[in-house]
Amino acid sequence: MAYKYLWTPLQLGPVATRNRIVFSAHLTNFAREGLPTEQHAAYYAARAAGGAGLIITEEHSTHPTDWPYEKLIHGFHRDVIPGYKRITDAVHRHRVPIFAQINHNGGQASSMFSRLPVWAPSPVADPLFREVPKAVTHAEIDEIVAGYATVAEHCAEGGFDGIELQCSHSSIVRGFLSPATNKRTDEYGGSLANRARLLLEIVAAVRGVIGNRLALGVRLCGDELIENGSTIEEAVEVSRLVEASGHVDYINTSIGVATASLFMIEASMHIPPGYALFIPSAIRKAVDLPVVGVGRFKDPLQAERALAEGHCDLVGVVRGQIADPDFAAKARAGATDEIRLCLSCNQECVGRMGLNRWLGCIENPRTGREHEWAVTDHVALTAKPKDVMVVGAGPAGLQAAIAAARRGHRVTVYEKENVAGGQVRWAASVPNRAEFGDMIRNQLNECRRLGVAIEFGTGVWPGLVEEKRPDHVIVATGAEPQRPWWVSDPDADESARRVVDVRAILDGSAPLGGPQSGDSVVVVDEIGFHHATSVAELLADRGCAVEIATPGMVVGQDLGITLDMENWWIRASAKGIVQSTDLVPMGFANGELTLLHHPTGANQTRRPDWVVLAVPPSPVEWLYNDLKSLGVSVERVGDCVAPRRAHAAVVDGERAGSSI
Amino acid sequence: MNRPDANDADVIVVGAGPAGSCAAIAAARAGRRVILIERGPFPGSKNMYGGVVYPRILDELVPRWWETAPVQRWVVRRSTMILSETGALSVDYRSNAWGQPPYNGATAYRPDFDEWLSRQAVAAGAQLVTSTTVTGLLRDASGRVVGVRTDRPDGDLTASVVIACDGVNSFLAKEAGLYSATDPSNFTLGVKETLALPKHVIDERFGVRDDQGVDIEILGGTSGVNGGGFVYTNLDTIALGVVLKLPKLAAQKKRPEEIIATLKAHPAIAPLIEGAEVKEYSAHVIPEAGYSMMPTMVTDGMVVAGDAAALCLAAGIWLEGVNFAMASGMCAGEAAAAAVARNDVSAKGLAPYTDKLNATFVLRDHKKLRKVPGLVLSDRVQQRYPAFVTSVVERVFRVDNPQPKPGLRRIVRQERKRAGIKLSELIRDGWTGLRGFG
Amino acid sequence: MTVVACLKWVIPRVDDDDRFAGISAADQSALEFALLSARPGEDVVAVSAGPLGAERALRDAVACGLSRAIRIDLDPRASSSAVASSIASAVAGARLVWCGDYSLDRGTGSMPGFLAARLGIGQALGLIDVTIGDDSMSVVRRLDGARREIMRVTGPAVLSVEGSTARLRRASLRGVLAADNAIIDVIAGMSSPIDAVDEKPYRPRARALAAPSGTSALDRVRSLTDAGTATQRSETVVLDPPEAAARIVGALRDWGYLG
Amino acid sequence: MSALVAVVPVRAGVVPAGGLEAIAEAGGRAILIGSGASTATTDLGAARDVTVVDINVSDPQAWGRAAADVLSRLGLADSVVVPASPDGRDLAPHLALALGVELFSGATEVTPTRVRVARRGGLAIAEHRPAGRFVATLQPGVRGVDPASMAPTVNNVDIGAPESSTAVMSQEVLPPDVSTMDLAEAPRIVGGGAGLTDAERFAQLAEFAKSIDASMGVTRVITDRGWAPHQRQIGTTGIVVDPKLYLAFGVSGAVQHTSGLGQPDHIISVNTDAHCPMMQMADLAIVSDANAVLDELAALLSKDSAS
Ligand SMILES: Cc1cc2nc3c(=O)[nH]c(=O)nc-3n(C[C@H](O)[C@H](O)[C@H](O)COP(=O)(O)OP(=O)(O)OC[C@H]3O[C@@H](n4cnc5c(N)ncnc54)[C@H](O)[C@@H]3O)c2cc1C
Ligand SMILES: Cc1cc2nc3c(=O)[nH]c(=O)nc-3n(C[C@H](O)[C@H](O)[C@H](O)COP(=O)(O)OP(=O)(O)OC[C@H]3O[C@@H](n4cnc5c(N)ncnc54)[C@H](O)[C@@H]3O)c2cc1C
Ligand SMILES: Cc1cc2nc3c(=O)[nH]c(=O)nc-3n(C[C@H](O)[C@H](O)[C@H](O)COP(=O)(O)OP(=O)(O)OC[C@H]3O[C@@H](n4cnc5c(N)ncnc54)[C@H](O)[C@@H]3O)c2cc1C
Ligand SMILES: Cc1cc2nc3c(=O)[nH]c(=O)nc-3n(C[C@H](O)[C@H](O)[C@H](O)COP(=O)(O)O)c2cc1C
Ligand code: SF4
Ligand code: SF4
Repeated sequence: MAYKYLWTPLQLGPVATRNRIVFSAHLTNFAREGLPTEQHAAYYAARAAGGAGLIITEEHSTHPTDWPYEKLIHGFHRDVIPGYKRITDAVHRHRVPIFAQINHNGGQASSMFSRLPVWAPSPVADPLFREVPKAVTHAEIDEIVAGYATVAEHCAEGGFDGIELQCSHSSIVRGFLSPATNKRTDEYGGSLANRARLLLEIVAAVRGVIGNRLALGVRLCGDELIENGSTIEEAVEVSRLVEASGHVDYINTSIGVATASLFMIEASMHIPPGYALFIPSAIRKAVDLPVVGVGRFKDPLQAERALAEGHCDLVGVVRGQIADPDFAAKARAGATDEIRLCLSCNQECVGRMGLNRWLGCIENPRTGREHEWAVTDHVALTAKPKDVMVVGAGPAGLQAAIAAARRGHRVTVYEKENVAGGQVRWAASVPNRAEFGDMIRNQLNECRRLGVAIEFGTGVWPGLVEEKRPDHVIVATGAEPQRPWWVSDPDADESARRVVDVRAILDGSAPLGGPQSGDSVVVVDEIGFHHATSVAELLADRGCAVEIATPGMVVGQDLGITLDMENWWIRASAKGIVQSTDLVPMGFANGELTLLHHPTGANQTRRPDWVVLAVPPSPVEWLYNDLKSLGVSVERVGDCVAPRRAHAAVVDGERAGSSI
Repeated sequence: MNRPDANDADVIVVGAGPAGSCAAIAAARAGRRVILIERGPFPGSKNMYGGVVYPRILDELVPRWWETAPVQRWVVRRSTMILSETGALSVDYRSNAWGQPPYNGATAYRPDFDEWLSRQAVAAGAQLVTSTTVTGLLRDASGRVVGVRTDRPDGDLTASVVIACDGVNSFLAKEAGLYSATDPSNFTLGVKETLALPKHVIDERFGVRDDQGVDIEILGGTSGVNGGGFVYTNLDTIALGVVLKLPKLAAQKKRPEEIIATLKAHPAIAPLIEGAEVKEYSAHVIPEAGYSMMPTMVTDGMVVAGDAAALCLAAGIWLEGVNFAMASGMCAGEAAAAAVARNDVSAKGLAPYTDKLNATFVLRDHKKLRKVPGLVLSDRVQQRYPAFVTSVVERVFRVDNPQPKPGLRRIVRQERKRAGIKLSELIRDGWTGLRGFG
Repeated sequence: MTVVACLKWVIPRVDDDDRFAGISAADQSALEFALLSARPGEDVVAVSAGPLGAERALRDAVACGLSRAIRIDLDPRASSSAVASSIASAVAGARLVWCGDYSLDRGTGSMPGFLAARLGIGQALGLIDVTIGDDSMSVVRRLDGARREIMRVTGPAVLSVEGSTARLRRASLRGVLAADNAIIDVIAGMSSPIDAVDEKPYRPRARALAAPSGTSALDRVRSLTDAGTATQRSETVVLDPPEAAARIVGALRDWGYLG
Repeated sequence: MSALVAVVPVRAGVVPAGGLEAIAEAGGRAILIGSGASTATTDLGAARDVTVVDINVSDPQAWGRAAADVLSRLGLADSVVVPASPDGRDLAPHLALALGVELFSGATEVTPTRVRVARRGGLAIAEHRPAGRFVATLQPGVRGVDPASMAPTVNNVDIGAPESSTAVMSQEVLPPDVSTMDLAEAPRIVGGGAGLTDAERFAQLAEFAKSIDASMGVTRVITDRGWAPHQRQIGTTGIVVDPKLYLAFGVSGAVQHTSGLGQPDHIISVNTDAHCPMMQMADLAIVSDANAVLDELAALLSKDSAS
């Protein structure tokens, strides 16, 4: 299909974008001491070089009372300007416009970092921060407005082409707009016109300082997805007011609020693509301003369709460009197949934000590290190409192969199965997680491009290494399920044969075909990630009665980090999955599972038809040990070093491959 | 002998490229009935090249041509760049005099330039037929060429002389038996990208203004495939391309797109094109081996000109063909017209064409540079010299006090060893190069 | 009697570079049918309403064997009803008027209908197949929903054809050489007030898209995510081929696709 | 102030493509005119106020004149929206001529005072502000329709049999032919991918598709092999389709393929790999050899039709 709209230019006030792809605002945690860094500059520049039409930076705080997380850029200090210049210069070199998002988080914050009371329209505590904010006085409102103006001035001085006001998911402006958080009775509360007063005051003040040289945009939330929050009808009304102000050049959109319904803003793969498109579509019907649609756009054709069907004028592709900075350029060149498709896994981008770490990507080791790569990129080719053998075509092995081949080595991957992917294949084989498997497709594409040979159906043993005589071996043999100590010996206790690992369910190797409709199943979750929950869903779909027991405080603890928890709860309750916590498995014998409730010390028992184990696996390390003792030049990566997750596998592989 | 006035035309010119249009102008000016046949919907529609023409030859055919020719920029800087993996050495010459009439070289788009040139032919009285492909030669019993066959119904046309200007790999010259067997190593593949940037950005980056332009030829930087590259400035686009030796390209299993991408990422090139948008990508075969592969130029009733006669010089440091095409076309047109007038269109009667070529720069340049293509495209020059030359220069220029600098000669010796170049080869190549370029 | 082909010459580029101008494949088909459907002794006339450049297209048409070519000198921005009126007066009395279904700029396709209305003769538009008989033609017209209508044309009519219906014959070389000097009749078009319009870049209109339903936030989340509310999607079964086939047919029945 | 009214040509009780959109655009006021118009009044989307004129006509001239006649009988002086379906496109000029008003063809948006028309092959929009009454045809697909809220009021008008031209006469209307219809229009598609082992399989697949009134689509791998023409390829570089039912045989479901797949209500996938994306997308994912399943289906359905 030919693209008709995606590559056409668009005018946003004084600024022209060369295409319709926007790298919309997102936190990066790259800031240090409240200042932008070289890491920011290189990160944004990479997306500019990769063909993005417009870049919008992460938020800059407009006032000292706003400091909800450590690594926030304090836009209200003049010290930020040199850092701004560094960013804008780097991006402008690629002739891409860049806007700054400015914001005050309002009551969606805590005093932890600032040690100042947080400000909000009314003293309504945010459900996540659980801190009662101070209702702002009129003088303080004026101070807020002035803060926006000051920061806008800094941005203009720092070379930005435009300003975006984040009034959408975590903002004092949203706080005023939303009936859920605005309980005021003065002229800033009550009717929508009153609730929107602050927004319009800020718009006017910012336009006042930036004049007509810079573009001004407003990002609005189309449905807060909280009780009594604002919904699409109000968002449409607000857009009309915004347009009528005559000061605004475009409207960006978003869904959910950052503290209560964050999982809908940065939707994981469980939420269908295009889920938030109804918002720009409704707004666009009401206003003539260009509107940005955002939310799980990962394919250029999908973006083109949204434009062609008139739902938006620009498309925000955030994680799509976190995963592949060249998203736009590759699509434009017709090389759609070469795009490193984002998995919507949230593991290393969104996931790291909550952990106060800099932003990365599970499948792109360079993300967030652009400032280090920029220097060494072109000189990457090796002077002495070596023959490299990689054992295992899981994520670790494939990444090692890619990195080595990129350096100019001759690489062959040996995989004992007939397909690539290792555990990722199983991880992606459960309901709604197929996109996780794109990781392997992406890696295989890159291997093909770099000329990596892959020998399937070839298990490696020391003899093969002696025969092939590679210069270097990278072992990436992964991890295998292990039986925990508390399960009786199946040779002695026949009932123990009905205790199986999740992988046996997924690969169909469980005895008797595994749990069938009507069977009762206890899934033991000691890993705290998708392993237990997704298999539980699979079995519930199959008609089993499923309970998950975990020693943790919640089932699938780390789902919180990837924003999968809320959805999991909704689905689990719909599928009748029982979640039992604080239970440590103590034994399984004669069909009986004993669980210790550790806060009370009381034992509980279950007699399920099946026990399914999501428990720590053990590394497959024999090959590495054998080769090492034979004196072969060998290294190991991924789960066979210590079983972790896919990102660790990729990072290991990249490091090993690029250092040959 | 056929009667000339019974023919459809005196002269048929096949191909309205630079060679064909000039041939048509020359023959029509001499009063002959000329039909110019072109397969594209308009002349130049499908023709590609790097982007620089040296049209001074037009002084004779189209006086004050610079006033009407569709030119992008006038070349005032020519430079040759030698690239290693990370380094670059440039020899740069600039003359603002080239930016004034009568001018020297210019950048131009072929669809514009070729179409303009064909209009000069029509103005001179030639009849232009487009969307028509010549599919064969008509010959009389003696084997003499007496016309052409086209892909149109009722499509045979007769003429006293056929001038084949059908470009590289000329199928007419082959059909007439003028080529010996072709060897793929005599051809290179040209790949080019047109990159868009605003005019003022180009002006700044290349240090030019108004309608001034730059012509950069590149040696090295082609990912180990033998060949060269070029960068030319148009008004608001940059033409960047590589010229790759066909057998090497095949042997190394590299895709031309990748090679051009690597060249674009080279530290010496990347800043020139940063932020540019790719507007066009095209590829075309070029005859490369120069004088040593030229066909016989003349046979009974037919002459060959331009690329069809392999009159193209594309050896990394030069990429010229249009000027040779125009000059040879002009000579062919004049010779054909004269032969028709004398009523002797046999090979002998057309022989003055070759004499003319010999008397002009066309064949002189080609003879002088006879061995240059071989040299420039040799593995030695391609794969070892760039690294060698740039590291010598790098070490001479490097300021790493307080150590005393080794003398230039020692540096050269050390670097030569490192690059694995034998002294005898260096001397021999130096000599060939001097003879060619000097 | 005459048979007419109407050709619209279009520059399909924003920069108005007329080297890339021409007529659409549909217009080429129309020209071919005009040549094919003319009876012995009938004139075949090509008409193009447009600027001087349109004569190039007319010359190409002449080269294919026309009797006459007419250019109606008309501003290219004239409304289609003005174009139709001008053409109607130029071709009045024609037995058949062939048009392309769409011009190169994909126009609006309304000209043929107008022409028929103005001329007061029959019409058969959007044809995908034409069979020319001795005293009538059988034509197939595209309807929506992939239906087709078969029609018989006996009297004077305007016909419009799609681009794939015929391939324009290749003009002979002699024809091409002669057409260079052919005379094109130029007549003045009806002056029509050129209707003042704003032209803006195309901005597709938003199609209807339902907002999430439900008054509680949880209901709206559910309706946006399908979480837990969807019918069981994704049932995976391992079956041998006969079972698989039976299962497929069964599912198609359950879902109402098979009777 | 004048408003808009939709004139929707109906054939054999079928509302044409874009008919519902035209009604919605006219704010729910519509005249359904044509054969079987009186049977076409259910599921009219946004319709509020519908006039039905059941006449047997397929000659656009007569059809257009009849519509003008109805408008004047009803005393309506509104501007008219007609769907730009084949019939709508045909009758609109006649209607405009009969009413003596301007026609705007292929509009993307119509209001009583403003008409937006696509120009330059869809690169530009021309905005007209007609002073008086006009007829406009609305491009199908430009606006979509919201689901029906309530049943419209319907009244019938009888205008007798119109006089048709004899120069062009309708002979027959053929039902859709699934094997030749545009894939983009097809409501049911059977797709084949690299899991089907040779060219003959695609003849077999087309045969099976036909037996369930579906059209055949393929992946790029298949068009690259030359086993099916390009207009059968679904996806990023092929056709964008939007069927209700999709059956995939040996298709892995690469994103370039599925991006063009629209949002089918039902998907069945037959594949030997249970984990590929196509299987994940399917309502019914069958792990089996697609080639053999196809043989079985052929046998099963021929038995079916025999019985
Ligand atoms: C059900 C499940 C769900 C998961 N979900 C997630 C998730 O959501 N997110 C996440 O980040 N991680 C998840 N993981 C973990 C993740 O898949 C692993 O951490 C990751 O795959 C490890 O990569 P690897 O390359 O080191 O090893 P593996 O993926 O195990 O690959 C090792 C490969 O080596 C091959 N091999 C072994 N021995 C030999 C030999 N001698 N010769 C040749 N080949 C050999 C194997 O066949 C295999 O293909 C999940 C794991 C499972 C089982
Ligand atoms: C990548 C590349 C870069 C180059 N860069 C430069 C440069 O910067 N400067 C420079 O001076 N030269 C350059 N050249 C060389 C230059 O393009 C050629 O030497 C020149 O175009 C030759 O002109 P010509 O008229 O002989 O042939 P062409 O330009 O090839 O013209 C042949 C014409 O004949 C027509 N034709 C062919 N066969 C038939 C047929 N059977 N019937 C009818 N018509 C037919 C073709 O359509 C075409 O119009 C470059 C070449 C390439 C490939
Ligand atoms: C720029 C670009 C554009 C592209 N555009 C398109 C496009 O428009 N449309 C498109 O379709 N593709 C497109 N592609 C190609 C796309 O990326 C995929 O390669 C293609 O869709 C895969 O087709 P496939 O599913 O038939 O083949 P494969 O991916 O090879 O899948 C074959 C499937 O058959 C299964 N299988 C094998 N044997 C059997 C058996 N006996 N029984 C059952 N199942 C079996 C396998 O398990 C596998 O799932 C494009 C690619 C590029 C680079
Ligand atoms: C790590 C991360 C942080 C984000 N932070 C912000 C933010 O500070 N301001 C904002 O307006 N949106 C923020 N967003 C939301 C994005 O702008 C965007 O709406 C969201 O990622 C959905 O787009 P995608 O599916 O293309 O990733 C963030 C998104 C991510 C992934
Ligand atoms: S970590 Fe996952 S969700 Fe985030 S950008 Fe990378 S692939 Fe996408
Ligand atoms: S488990 Fe909860 S409290 Fe502990 S670090 Fe994670 S998010 Fe914070």
